[in-house]
Amino acid sequence: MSIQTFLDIALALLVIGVAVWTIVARDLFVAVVAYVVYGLFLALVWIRMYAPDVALTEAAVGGGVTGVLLVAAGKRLDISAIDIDRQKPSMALATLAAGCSILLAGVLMIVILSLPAPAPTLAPQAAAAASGPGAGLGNPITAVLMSYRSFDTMLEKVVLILAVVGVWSVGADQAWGAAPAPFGPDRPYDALVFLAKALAPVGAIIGFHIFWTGADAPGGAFQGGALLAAMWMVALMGRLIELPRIDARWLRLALVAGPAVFLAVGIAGAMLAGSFFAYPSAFAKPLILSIEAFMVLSIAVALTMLVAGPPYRKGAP
Amino acid sequence: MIDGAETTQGGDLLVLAVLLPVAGIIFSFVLGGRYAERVSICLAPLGLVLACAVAAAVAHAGKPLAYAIGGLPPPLGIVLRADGISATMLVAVAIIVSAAFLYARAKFDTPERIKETRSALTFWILLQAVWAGLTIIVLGGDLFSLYVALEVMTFAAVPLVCIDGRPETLVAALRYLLFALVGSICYLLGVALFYGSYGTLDIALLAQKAGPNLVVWVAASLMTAGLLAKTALFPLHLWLPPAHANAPAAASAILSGLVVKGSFFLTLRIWFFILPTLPAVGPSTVLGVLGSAAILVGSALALRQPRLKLLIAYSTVAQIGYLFLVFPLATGAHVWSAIGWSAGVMQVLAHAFAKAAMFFSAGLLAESLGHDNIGQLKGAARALPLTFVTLGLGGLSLMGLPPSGGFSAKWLMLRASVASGQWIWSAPVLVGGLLAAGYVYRILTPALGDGEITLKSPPQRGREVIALALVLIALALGFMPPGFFDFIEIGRPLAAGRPA
Amino acid sequence: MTPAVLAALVGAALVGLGLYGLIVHPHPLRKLLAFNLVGSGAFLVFGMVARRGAAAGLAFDPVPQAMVITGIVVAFAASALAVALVLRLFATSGRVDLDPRVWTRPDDDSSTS
Amino acid sequence: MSALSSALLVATLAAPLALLAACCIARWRTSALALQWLAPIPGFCVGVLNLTAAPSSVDLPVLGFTLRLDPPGALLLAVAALLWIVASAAVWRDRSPDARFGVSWLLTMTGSLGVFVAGDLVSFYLSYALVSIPAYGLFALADDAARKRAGAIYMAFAIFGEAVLLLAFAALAAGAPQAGARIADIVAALPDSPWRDATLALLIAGFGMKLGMVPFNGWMPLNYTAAPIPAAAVLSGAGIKAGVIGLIRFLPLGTPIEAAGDALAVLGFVSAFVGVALGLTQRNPKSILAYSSISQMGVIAAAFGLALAGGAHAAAQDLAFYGANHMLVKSALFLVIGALAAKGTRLRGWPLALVGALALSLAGVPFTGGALAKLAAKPQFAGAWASGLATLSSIGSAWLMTHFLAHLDNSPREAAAETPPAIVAIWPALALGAILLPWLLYSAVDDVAKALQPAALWDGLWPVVLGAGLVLAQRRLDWRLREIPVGDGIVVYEAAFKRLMTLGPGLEAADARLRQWPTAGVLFLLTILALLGAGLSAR
Repeated sequence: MSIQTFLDIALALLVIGVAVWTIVARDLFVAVVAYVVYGLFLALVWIRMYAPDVALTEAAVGGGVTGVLLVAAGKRLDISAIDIDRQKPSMALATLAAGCSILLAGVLMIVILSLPAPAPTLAPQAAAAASGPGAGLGNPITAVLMSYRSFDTMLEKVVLILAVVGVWSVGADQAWGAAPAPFGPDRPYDALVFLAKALAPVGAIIGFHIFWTGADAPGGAFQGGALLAAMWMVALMGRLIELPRIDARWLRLALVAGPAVFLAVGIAGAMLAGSFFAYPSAFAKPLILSIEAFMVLSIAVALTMLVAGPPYRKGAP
Repeated sequence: MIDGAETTQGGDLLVLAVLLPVAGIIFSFVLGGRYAERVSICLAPLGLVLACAVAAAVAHAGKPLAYAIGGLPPPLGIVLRADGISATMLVAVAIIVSAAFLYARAKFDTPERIKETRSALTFWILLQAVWAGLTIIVLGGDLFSLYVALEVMTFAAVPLVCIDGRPETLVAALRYLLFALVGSICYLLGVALFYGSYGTLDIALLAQKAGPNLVVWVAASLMTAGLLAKTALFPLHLWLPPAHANAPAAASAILSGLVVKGSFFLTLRIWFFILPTLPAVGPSTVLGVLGSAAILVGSALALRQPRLKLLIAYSTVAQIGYLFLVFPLATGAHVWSAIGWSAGVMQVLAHAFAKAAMFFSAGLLAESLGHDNIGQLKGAARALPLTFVTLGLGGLSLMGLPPSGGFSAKWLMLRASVASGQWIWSAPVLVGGLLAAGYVYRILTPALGDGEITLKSPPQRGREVIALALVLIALALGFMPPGFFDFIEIGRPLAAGRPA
Repeated sequence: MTPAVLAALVGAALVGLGLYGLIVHPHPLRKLLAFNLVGSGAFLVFGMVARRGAAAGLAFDPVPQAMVITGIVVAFAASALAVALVLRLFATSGRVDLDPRVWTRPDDDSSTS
Repeated sequence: MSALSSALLVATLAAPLALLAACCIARWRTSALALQWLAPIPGFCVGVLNLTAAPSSVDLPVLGFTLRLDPPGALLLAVAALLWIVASAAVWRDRSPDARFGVSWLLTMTGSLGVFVAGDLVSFYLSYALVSIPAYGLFALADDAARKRAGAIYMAFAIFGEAVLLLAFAALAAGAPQAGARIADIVAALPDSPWRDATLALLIAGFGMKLGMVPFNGWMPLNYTAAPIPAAAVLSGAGIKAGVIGLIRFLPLGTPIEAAGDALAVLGFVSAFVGVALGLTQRNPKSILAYSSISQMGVIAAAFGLALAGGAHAAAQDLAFYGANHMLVKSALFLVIGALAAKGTRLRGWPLALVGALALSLAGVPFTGGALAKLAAKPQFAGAWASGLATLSSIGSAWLMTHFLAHLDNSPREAAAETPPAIVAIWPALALGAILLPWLLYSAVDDVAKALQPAALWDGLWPVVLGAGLVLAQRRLDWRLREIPVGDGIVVYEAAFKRLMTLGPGLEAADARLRQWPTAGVLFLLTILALLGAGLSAR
């Protein structure tokens, strides 16, 4: 057994171990912490799968931002808010659930091992397409996301807007229009303020870099946006800046900028390039980069607003 | 090059049909306030025209329309396709969504002096999002796009359930969301397995490649079960009754009439369009059994509900069951499977229109009476005649009495079950009809009987007429000409010749 | 066994583990955690599919990887929506139980339109 | 068919539908309902014009309906239309019942006329549903426990019958995949259908419910006692003939099918005798008439059964006449009950003779329409057993109708108020018309002279004398039968239904359990595994 294999197996066991911990932990908060740890290990797994883009996304979103979201939520919930005992499944039912889950996982494993070889792939076409005259992008994932599956990518941004609308919709009527509740305490710790002051600008620059290089190297709009969002959140925690009101026009514009520009370019494609969501070959790369720029903005704002929650006004029910 | 991968004439219509509501969401969100309502109201007729244009183009071409987005054909690109059934659904969705827009204006308008209210803005955006999601679901030709579309629909439907913010609606929405998410993720696992096996997610390409092997069975089972959870087929209906019964009437109508049909539509796509040649008698039977159980249990429970909206919600549980009888009755390439297919499509349409109309009416009734307790409806028909005409005619379709789309659906189902020698499926169809008669009777007899009732507010004629219009469409479905049944076969693999 | 297949097997185990947690944990946030486990399990399966598809000088098939990125975004959005619902439920009622039995309704006169 | 007839045939349905449409507008509603006696006129005309014309049909575009008229249909249509004209005119002449009643009446009328002219499965089913279901509104909407119960039971049977028929029709259509939707073509293919016996069983069960055949009889007496006099008249007269035309249309009488025919005959005779036996225990004249209907419809069903077993194609026309006569007599009898109750005087002299003749017409007393009806049905009862049973049923009818005459003054209190004044004024004319009109119509079936031959007269007379004598003997012996609750066996169904309803709470509890998250979650996993298992096992 090579050291590589050994490390792989160790990592696999570690991931499963932490996952089990999130499930079996007695305390909600412990489970949330376990989940954040899990997200970090998972990013390592993705790196081992030669998927740096996914690893970046997983670390930023799957672990990072989701972690912030859950930690904040877990802190605000009272343990007495739920009557666990009355809702715990009976022993028999739990056993049955465990049995079915194991069976299903087993079936999945068998299927995974019986996938056809050689594996079908679109890699050659994607590689050709990414470097072809139409796009000229070094990162084939960006090519797929922004060109071949641009439709999905645009829809995914619509999902983000909808999620924001959904989150806002559960606010109180009287609070509508106000800003979400602040992230940190009114008087943040000095350490936090320092961290925010130091980290936020650096992180923001890295975020821009990730987005900018994403056209040719690992990274892209989503990863860049996620990092920017994280930095914004750090700044918010340090109370360096405050959350905007949700009825601020600029906020709304920022949230829809990505999909709106995407949509506009897509429609323009019908006139200029002969097909909806086609890019005129001469401008493909600059067009894609400019769409991505707006998407970075939208993603960063959307992620932050999703974590921030619904509008909040003191005293509103 | 395979059939349906290249852009056909009229294919642009499909993109426009999708982009219209998406643009609506964006504009509504940015403009905010009462513009959300205006945008919705303006786009609805455009959407209807587009849907009709798509249907006309499909009928004219006699074969599916397709549009390769970005001019990039599958497997790498994404194709939108409109065949007979998707064009039909597109029109139905456009009509019902437009009706819901008009109906909702009275409740979700933005008052003069206020810039923007929570419920109004979110309601209009979310309703357009449901529209967008459904449009992509019926037109999407790629399994992953369809996943995103499913999520668009879920993300729109869940907040609609709890738009009034009461704790019980929040619980209903949360249960709905969590269960739907489990369903989505199972669907996604199936997508991964399909890609792993065949290197494409395009429906037409997969249909050529997929064969009966372990991976396909597992993928199909996972995806189907996930979609069943979103469709709330018994016994996975835990979330439906509270969610549909507690949402505002306009939303309930869309949720019951259309949203559950979206995920059902994808089960049709999987079994009849991707895997039509699979020896699927076993899974079809499982789905038929679950459907039958849904019919019996849902109808029987509808008989016992104290509130009108809960009754209608349980009736939806039952009517969803009918949809799944299409699997045993239309699987394969028999002469009778065309009858079964027609029955399934007819049931989708008839229930969509009748149920939307009934939820509209239930909403009006609750607003006029201040409650919707069935025990206190004595003599209500005299006070709200038009509302009860709508409820009664909707009930007619649910019971499967002529003339109505519900009758056509049942009639075709019974014919298919006899012709295929599967008499057993006629039992749930008939017993379900009897039970439906029972719950319709429960609503109508006290209302038609003697009794004085005081209205909190007078009936709203305009909104009553919207509900009536929908129910009249449900009745008109009973008179569909044979050409319609040929139309819904367009593009269906294995569509055997329809008998006269 | 390649690292990718190993990861996919881990993914399958995560799916099973997550589904179990989703079923047995009454707390909505615990359910949400479990859902995220199932989700990441499914993404790992996608990841293996991508890695197996390495060809033409690429270390992976970019199409499934692109899908995973989209999937992660959607899963996060779902989590955010669920958290918002849970917190709102807690704010309005002081409880977060999902089981209807716990919500004993006072009577049936509460009706909506 | 002449252009005039075609137009009238379309107008048969169009006229009541037009009035129905007018009812949608509140301002026109009252007048539309008051004028609904005009609606059956086209039907009456086309029926009379085509009593002996060759069968012919009209296709309606768009709706895809086919209207078809043949001599049996024309005969029943003409008589039913006449009945609806008279009844509607009388009801709306002096009063204006509320809109619920009026619309129910109009709907029932539409269906009642429609079943006789419907030529395809769907329009027949639609008409059949119309004649069955809206009738609920004619008697059951009032805030009255007995009427509500009668209404609920009526509705249950009506809907159940509809369901059985729907399955029967589906089986018919599936058995004749090439035949289109026309009833005549589909039924022609029935003898060769792979599902012939099942289809026939379903058809017999479905129409048997409408005809009140044992064991589906209980709803009928409940319905007729609960219904106001005019409603009872049209329902007992025109309403249940939907079952008769159903048997005419859907039994393949040209091809002998013994098993099904014999079964129907046995059921019919059982109903014929059970109807008499139960009717004799009744005191309320409305209820006695209802049981008489059960008995009469039993006779007609038995005749259909024998015709089916023997392959007697001509029976359709004969039995249509039998049905038409029953329609006239039974509705007239109901109206007479009301008229006499309204007058309040004891019956003596010529009125008594008139009512007696009318009542005993059902037993086939000479010179009444009943004698002709008996003659018309006679060819079917040619066999030794059959003729004996038929005679026995005549005796029974005579017994029952004499029993009815003896209880005429026992009608319920509200009967007087329910009867329109016009009916009270002209009841002798109605009775006379019901006795004599069949003589005009009989030419469509056979030669009237046959009914006047001495043998026929004697055949008609002695069972009636015997039956009437039985009542006298019963009186002399003071042998009073214990009164059986109206609806007899219905209590069994009600008990079973109540038992079924007790499952409700259990079902609710089970649903609540299924809808708990852990259960539903496990069921979700099981669903995946079940789908997978079912798929893999098929390989």
